[in-house]
Amino acid sequence: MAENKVKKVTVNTTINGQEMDILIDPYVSLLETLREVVGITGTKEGCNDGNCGACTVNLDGRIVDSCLVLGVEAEGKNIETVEGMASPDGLHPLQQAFLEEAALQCGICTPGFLVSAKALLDNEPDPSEERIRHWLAGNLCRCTGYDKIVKAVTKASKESK
Amino acid sequence: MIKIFLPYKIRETLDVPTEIEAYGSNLRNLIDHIEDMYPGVKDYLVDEGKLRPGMSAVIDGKTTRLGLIHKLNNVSEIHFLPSIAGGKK
Amino acid sequence: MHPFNYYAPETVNEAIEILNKYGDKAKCLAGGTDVLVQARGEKFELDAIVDIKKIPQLTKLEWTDSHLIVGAATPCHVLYEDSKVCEVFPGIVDSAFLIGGIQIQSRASLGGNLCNASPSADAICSLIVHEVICEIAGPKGTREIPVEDMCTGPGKNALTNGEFLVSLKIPLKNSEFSASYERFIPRNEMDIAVAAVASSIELSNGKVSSCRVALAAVGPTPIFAKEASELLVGKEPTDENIRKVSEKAKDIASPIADMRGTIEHRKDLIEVLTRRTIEKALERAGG
Amino acid sequence: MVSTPENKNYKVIGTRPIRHDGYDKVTGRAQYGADIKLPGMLIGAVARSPYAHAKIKSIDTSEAEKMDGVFAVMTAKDLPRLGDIVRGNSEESGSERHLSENVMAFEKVLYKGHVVAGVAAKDQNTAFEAVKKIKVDYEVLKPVINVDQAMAKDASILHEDYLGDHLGKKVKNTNIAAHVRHESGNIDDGFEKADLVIEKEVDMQTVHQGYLEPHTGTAVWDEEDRVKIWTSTQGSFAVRDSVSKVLDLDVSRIKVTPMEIGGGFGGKIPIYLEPISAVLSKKTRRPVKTVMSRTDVFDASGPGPGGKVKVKIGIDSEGKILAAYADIRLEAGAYPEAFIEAAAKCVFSCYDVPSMKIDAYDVVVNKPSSAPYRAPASPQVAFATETVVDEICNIKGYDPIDFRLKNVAEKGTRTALGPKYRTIGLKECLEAAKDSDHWKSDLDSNPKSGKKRGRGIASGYWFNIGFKSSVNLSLNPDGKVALTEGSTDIGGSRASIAMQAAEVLGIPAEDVRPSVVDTDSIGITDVTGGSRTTYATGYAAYNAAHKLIEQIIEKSALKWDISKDQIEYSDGVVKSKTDSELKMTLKEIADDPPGGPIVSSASVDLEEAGGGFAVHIADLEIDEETGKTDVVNYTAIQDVGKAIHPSYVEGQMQGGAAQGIGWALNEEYFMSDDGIMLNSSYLDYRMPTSLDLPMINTIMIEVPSEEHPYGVRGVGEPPIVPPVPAIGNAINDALGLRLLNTPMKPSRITEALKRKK
Repeated sequence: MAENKVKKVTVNTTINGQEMDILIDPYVSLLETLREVVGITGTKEGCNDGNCGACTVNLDGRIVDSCLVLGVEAEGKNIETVEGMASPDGLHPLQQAFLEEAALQCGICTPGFLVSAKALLDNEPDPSEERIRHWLAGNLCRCTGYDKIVKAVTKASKESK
Repeated sequence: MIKIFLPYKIRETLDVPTEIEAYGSNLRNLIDHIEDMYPGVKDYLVDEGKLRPGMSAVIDGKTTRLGLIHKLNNVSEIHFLPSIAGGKK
Repeated sequence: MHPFNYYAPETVNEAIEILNKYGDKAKCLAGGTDVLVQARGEKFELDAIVDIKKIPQLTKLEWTDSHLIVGAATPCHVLYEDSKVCEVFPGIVDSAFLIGGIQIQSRASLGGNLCNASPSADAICSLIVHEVICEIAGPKGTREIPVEDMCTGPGKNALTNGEFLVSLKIPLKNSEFSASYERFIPRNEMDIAVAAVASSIELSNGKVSSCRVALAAVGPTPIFAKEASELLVGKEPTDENIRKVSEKAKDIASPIADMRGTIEHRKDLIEVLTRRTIEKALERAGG
Repeated sequence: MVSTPENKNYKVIGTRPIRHDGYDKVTGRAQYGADIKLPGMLIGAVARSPYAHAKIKSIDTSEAEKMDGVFAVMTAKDLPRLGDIVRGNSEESGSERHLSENVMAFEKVLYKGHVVAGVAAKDQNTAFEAVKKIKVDYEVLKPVINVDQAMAKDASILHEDYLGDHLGKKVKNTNIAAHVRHESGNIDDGFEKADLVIEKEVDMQTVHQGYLEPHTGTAVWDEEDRVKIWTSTQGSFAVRDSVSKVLDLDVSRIKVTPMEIGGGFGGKIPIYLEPISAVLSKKTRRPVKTVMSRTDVFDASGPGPGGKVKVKIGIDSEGKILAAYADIRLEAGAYPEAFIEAAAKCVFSCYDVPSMKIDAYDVVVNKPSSAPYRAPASPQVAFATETVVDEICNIKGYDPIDFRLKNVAEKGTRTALGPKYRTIGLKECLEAAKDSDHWKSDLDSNPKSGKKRGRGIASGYWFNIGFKSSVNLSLNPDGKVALTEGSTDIGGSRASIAMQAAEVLGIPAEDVRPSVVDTDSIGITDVTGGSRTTYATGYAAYNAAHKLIEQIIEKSALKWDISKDQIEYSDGVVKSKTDSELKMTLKEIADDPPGGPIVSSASVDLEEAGGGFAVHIADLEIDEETGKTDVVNYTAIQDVGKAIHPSYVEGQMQGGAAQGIGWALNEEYFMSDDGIMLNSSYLDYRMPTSLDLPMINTIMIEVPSEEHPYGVRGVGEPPIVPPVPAIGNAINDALGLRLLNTPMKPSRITEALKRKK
């Protein structure tokens, strides 16, 4: 069989509210697309197989592990990353709560947790501790033992009411 | 006189008692004094004019960071111990 | 990773054409939660990946008089966020709610879980006990097979070149039918089943008119434990009768020892989980 | 310079300001190891051994070199061959040769994943494809993968040329790199007189630190033979030293810029990819970045040692410990140093033991070279000791806290290695445990769930190292202070260091802006590890702040033309003691001070902080049918010396407990007989998720260290020590089963239950 010719693909997508055309290899992940092509590195790689959640982004309203999405699948979609959370007026209540509650230590899992937690609070303004823990189970943190993360999400949910 | 405790392997190899007594105005002099009593000990403790890498001296419960120049005023006991990596490898 | 091209056909026929052209150098992309990991892990070399999510049938959820039809690429969350599916098929929802974390459930599908044919797959046992029919499209047309015939070995399925799974047809049952799926994992989330069981029960006048038990992670494929299931049919669902089913299920289980569990533990778990899932299914069926 | 901290009313210390680096970390702006992108940068990748033990017969890189997009290929032939030298100072051990071989194998591979070659290519995928084309011809050898195999008579030997040190004797052809002994008193007499003697042996599997960020290394080697390195590390100076050895370059030719670090727990002290990226850069004259995959991280970076520990304790009829013996055998991995001296120091650290003997063995095995893991070797030995103590309490019907209090180590108690403790706070921790809501609460031993419940308690110790740190301060014209330091910040140390400077200066924490800078921009600073950073670098900041005040007073004296001793400084204001008109804020004095800007710097080289102790209480609920264990209530009590930023101290306690719980219940290197880790992914390594843990209660006890002006002790490491035995003891309480192997996973519980029946 002849060598498989792989051509780059132009993808039209919206990232953090900004529509853009990007040129990517069809086999690269959305994670690699964001970090290497678009150049926003807030979304982190921890495992590249969907087991740590460090690369969590919001894809058309639902959280996904961006390492398990192809960049080409972003065509026509709306993607939100941690870089899109704060507004010019200031931090998102979750970001503020993470700071106030000391919900991060090394901070590498933090973007993933924030994007995940935001999707939860967007749909369920007052989740229980159990619900928060279940929702965040796809995001690993090795530093905090999750205690302060759960408290920060609870605090943000109370404050955004 | 200061009570001196040497590591097990030095005691075994050079037949030194568990506890000995020695004196010196600083660690260097003290080690010289020990060497006078138990020839061969110094080579285990000192290398190139410094405390040998991997060896530490605990002076009344505190591991010296000054090494051989550490002055010995009102000291009652010194333990020479293998140093501990302590978060290093 | 071996570089591959991306196709996103919008019709079943288009998809068949591409799959047929590339043969075993092509794979379907539904949620990607298995296929992309395997491609990266060099389990296989692909020249093409065929994203089937743009084919309308593949992501639908449709109720007919006789079936609930779930598109093969319909993501798990669509199932558990649908109140009617939760009410009618709680056993299916058990599985959909357990596959991966929330991120995975945004993408992963029952169809993908089935085609991936992992012995420990969370969806397959549930599909088996619901007597699900697979609708398969291919170069020679469409065919239907019972879901228990789909997995042929670890990571192997009954699809031939150019074929792909279009939808899963879940037959509707009477109100005294229900099912349950439970897996054992050492953690509380994000694990692969050490052992898992799905059970379905249909009651009629206080007796079990139908029972199906299926086992995962205790054989090269998920197993329909037919001989165990039959032990309860026509009987009252007493503790003693359920115990006999559980013991039989344990006999049928033929696990291997690996990093996820020992043979003995897996067999013991099958017994416990069979009992628990039957009890849960009975409770749900109102028995 | 030691004060009496408890009597002070602090303004900054003990408060909970938002950490200075927090904004960057919640917005995605913070740059970690993999986030760097330099102009013209190439991507590196490495070829790794598929075998755990093999001789390299030949390496053929020609196919890889020919590939489009490949710029350079390297093997160990491109590295200098180093001699067997013990590294420079007493904080570091291991030989240079081993350091270099662990970066890239020369003649032999000693673990699966051992690097044999490197490639630089235009992008990641090309680099990976090129690696696949490197052909290595191996002669496969039998691996040894645990201490029993490695210590067996006919064991396959890892280092034929290495001399083991067995109680001072040099021994050839051994996998026991070292056997050390510590002895005090006469244990034979002690055991002879004992009313009860209990002995247990625990067997622990290798575990991993599990930090979320994989290792990285980015380098530029320029035409002047200067090497710039960007990496995620616990110690930029340690990287500089190690890279200088491996590349045989003077340290001044190397500049290490630390990136933000995504977790370390000890595992980000060794170097892995930095010299490889550097050599590839030398060959291409372009920046090269190399990043590990998660599997690489498990296969080839720092696990915490597994091994076997046997402990025997004898008590008299009054419940006083008479004698204790320990036999400690820990896996160093491929190269020596399994922290056996630390193990010896920690094994009986919580008790006053009149006679003891400790034998410890540093054993090389065909696994990745072990790295420090949070209180290295202390959890391993605590599991054995605390299990024996629990068994003694069970048999004699002693309250486990009362027994510990009766035998408690306190100031003046002789430690296992001989020296006496200075002020420590174990007794206070035990008393606080006894008084805690958790300990006083009823354990619902027959919960509705039908599962069994049990409660366990255990104590633990880490000694907190001191060593070198440097801090610079600069008073800015707006009256705020810039602080530069060399301690890379894993979990909020910028804040805790800045807060100590702010306390001295009497200004808000936010007015001190800390930066972690490169190795050319600050004095030598030892690693962020050993629980030393807030203690030692904080001490340097304290000293630097006092020096800054001296400068402020000196410059004010010049400005006002009065003598220095007429001037006093407090809370950001400098004023004359006699003339109330003469008064300046920091902003005023900082505006064009006579004789140049106001700056200061300080460095320290400290002794240990005096040791930190932790006591943990765990309540478990266990499903007897499946062996599933859930932690339902957990309390961590710890002597923290002085909590500078209490939130981050609590965070250390909770995080350590969480890692320990994972270690106890599920985490392990599951190895095949031929030495391959079969579960080298997060999926199967099974670290705790948010759904696996309860809230972790914390009780901070403050018994100030004698060695620090604010009484700071290290807090990061003690909390990982008690969880494993606390959970083992709780399982025993629930089921009457003494599990002696980690992980205490479900199958072990059900098997033990069956054996019991």
